[in-house]
Amino acid sequence: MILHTLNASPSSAAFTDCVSIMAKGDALVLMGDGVYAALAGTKASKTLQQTDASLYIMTADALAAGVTNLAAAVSRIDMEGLVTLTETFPRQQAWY
Amino acid sequence: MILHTLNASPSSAAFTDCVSIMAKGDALVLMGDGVYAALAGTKASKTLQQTDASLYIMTADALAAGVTNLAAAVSRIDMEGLVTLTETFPRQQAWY
Amino acid sequence: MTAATKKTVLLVLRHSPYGSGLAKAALDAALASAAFDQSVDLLFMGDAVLQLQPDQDSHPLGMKTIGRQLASLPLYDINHVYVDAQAAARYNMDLSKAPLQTRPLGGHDMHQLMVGYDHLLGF
Amino acid sequence: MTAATKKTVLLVLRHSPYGSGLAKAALDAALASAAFDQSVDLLFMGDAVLQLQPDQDSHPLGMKTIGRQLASLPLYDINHVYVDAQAAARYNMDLSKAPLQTRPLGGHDMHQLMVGYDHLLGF
Amino acid sequence: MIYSLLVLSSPFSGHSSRRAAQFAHCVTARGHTIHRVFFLDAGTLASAANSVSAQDEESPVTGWAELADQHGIELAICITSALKHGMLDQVEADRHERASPTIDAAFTVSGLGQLVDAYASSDRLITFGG
Amino acid sequence: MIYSLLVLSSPFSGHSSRRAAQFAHCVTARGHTIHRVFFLDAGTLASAANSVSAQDEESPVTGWAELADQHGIELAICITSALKHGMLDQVEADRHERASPTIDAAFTVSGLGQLVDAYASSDRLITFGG
Repeated sequence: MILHTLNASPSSAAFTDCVSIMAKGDALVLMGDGVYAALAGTKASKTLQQTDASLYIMTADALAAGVTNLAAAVSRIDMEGLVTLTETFPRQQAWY
Repeated sequence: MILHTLNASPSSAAFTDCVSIMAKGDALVLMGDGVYAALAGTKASKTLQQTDASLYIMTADALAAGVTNLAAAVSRIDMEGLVTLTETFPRQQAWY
Repeated sequence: MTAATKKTVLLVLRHSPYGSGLAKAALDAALASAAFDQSVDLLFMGDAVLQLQPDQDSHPLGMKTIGRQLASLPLYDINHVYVDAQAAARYNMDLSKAPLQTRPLGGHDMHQLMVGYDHLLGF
Repeated sequence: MTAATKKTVLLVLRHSPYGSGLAKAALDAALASAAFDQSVDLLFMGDAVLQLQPDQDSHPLGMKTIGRQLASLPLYDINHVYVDAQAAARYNMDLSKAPLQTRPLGGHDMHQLMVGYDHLLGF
Repeated sequence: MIYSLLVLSSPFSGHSSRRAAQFAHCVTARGHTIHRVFFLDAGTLASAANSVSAQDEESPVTGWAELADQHGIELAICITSALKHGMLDQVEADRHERASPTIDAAFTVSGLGQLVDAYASSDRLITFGG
Repeated sequence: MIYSLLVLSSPFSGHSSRRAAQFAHCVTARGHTIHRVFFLDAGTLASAANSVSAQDEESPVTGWAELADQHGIELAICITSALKHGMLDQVEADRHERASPTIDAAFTVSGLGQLVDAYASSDRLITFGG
């Protein structure tokens, strides 16, 4: 089980590489430019949902970017939520 | 007529954006990570050729990256060649 | 600033608002141009369309909000703002809610636009 | 260095050799791990496969050649090196000519590989 | 649990470095131990003592310095990356004959062995890049 | 022809900044005039006087300093970007009470008006980023 953190926009190679590795049982946290992948109705957010991984977004980063219209599968978390995920998942992979 | 300079790999949004703008009569100079777009037999080099723009690559940057097997449409230039192109083309667009 | 011939200039923005310092740098360059009586136009391409996302608020992250600053450009007589229509569609953006009034363009139109300027500054 | 439990570690490289400082940083981290008797494995993913391009020579640009430095890893007992097969194919690379002997993996296999380590360091 | 952090992002590009400092604060608030924060590549610029932020913007150093002050957490910057980026402590400034150190006092110049020790000693190694 | 250059790339990431300096040398060698080189955003790090390069690697400052010495070319760094990145001349070091300047003497701290003047005064404006 991998906790993925994505800090790059859906137009980046980081996004493509991250998605190619994500699997059921993994979790993904969108942060920084990664938050744009959560926008409802986009190809990026559909691609994320097809991975069957759990999807999270850092609330403050989403608000900064004006990303308010989230795809339904994406849950908002704060910094404590991120720490909690790192407690649960034994390893993290940073994509950027 | 635009002189495009591309300093980003074919997996970047810079490449995609650059290609979407390139047109016949333009020139493109590959430099830095842009040199990988010249690799023979890749989708990237085919995409570049379809734009009908003139294609150049900075020799020193290509050698640094080990990019020796160039697509036929790409011509090697040195720094003086780049300066010459900036003399000919009235404007440059940097993609990175 | 020394007296100089006026030049027509297009700032070509290509990067997201907070992922690098480039959006801020381009904004500062646009404002400086206006302050020194040199008019510039703007083209938001690729990920730079995300600078036009409505309701940005980056203060909680300790950074200035780009979208809010863009809204002030018309006050400086920067009125010709173009946007990459495909990129805006890719991010499912409603440009009518953007902080700036923009004109959407396709790839061919962007090329046509760019060849009309003396200088292109790529940010 | 304080005595500590050994951990299994995979360095996940994702960036091109000269476009940033990350390839060099990862290489230095791998060599330091070996020097401190902590074994690490390497996975070259996406644009990082370009670090394995044969015949690199970045000396004329005033930088050290990454490919040449990678060739020394087996001397430090770093022998488990994996590579993203799709990315290598995308760049039309002949991995038999790479400075390092590598094992090509598909997406699913890379996931399987990654879950076998205590720590993943993403460069 | 014991955590270590690896920070690769420049504090002057994006907010990843700032967010990493907030993450570290939160890790300690939840009762975990941070063994070390290791700064590598452009990450070492987080120690830049001479950075002057714009009004309304937070200095990138502040969040990290608070972490060291309040919780005694070790902030280790890789010496090779630090030198390259012009980040020198007193010893390095003297050695390379520069007028004065350029890093904030909360940071320590270290070798990469301290990164190895960090991941070997920690249950979690969290990387911040981009 | 009259050229100006806009340098946005960090000298510590990729070789774009170094190559820009070589381009500038070549422009003058072909008999053109360089009105100004303007450094903005991470580009301002090219002025970092305290950077210590690894053996076998060239200092990013060298190529630019030679350009200023040999051809008297103006190297202008944007003040806002410079302050953010900790690049201070003597005046700014005094104003912000830092121990000593951190930029190489070949560079001048300027406002963005000098970028505007650069493109308004030049036949060619060549941008280096990435």
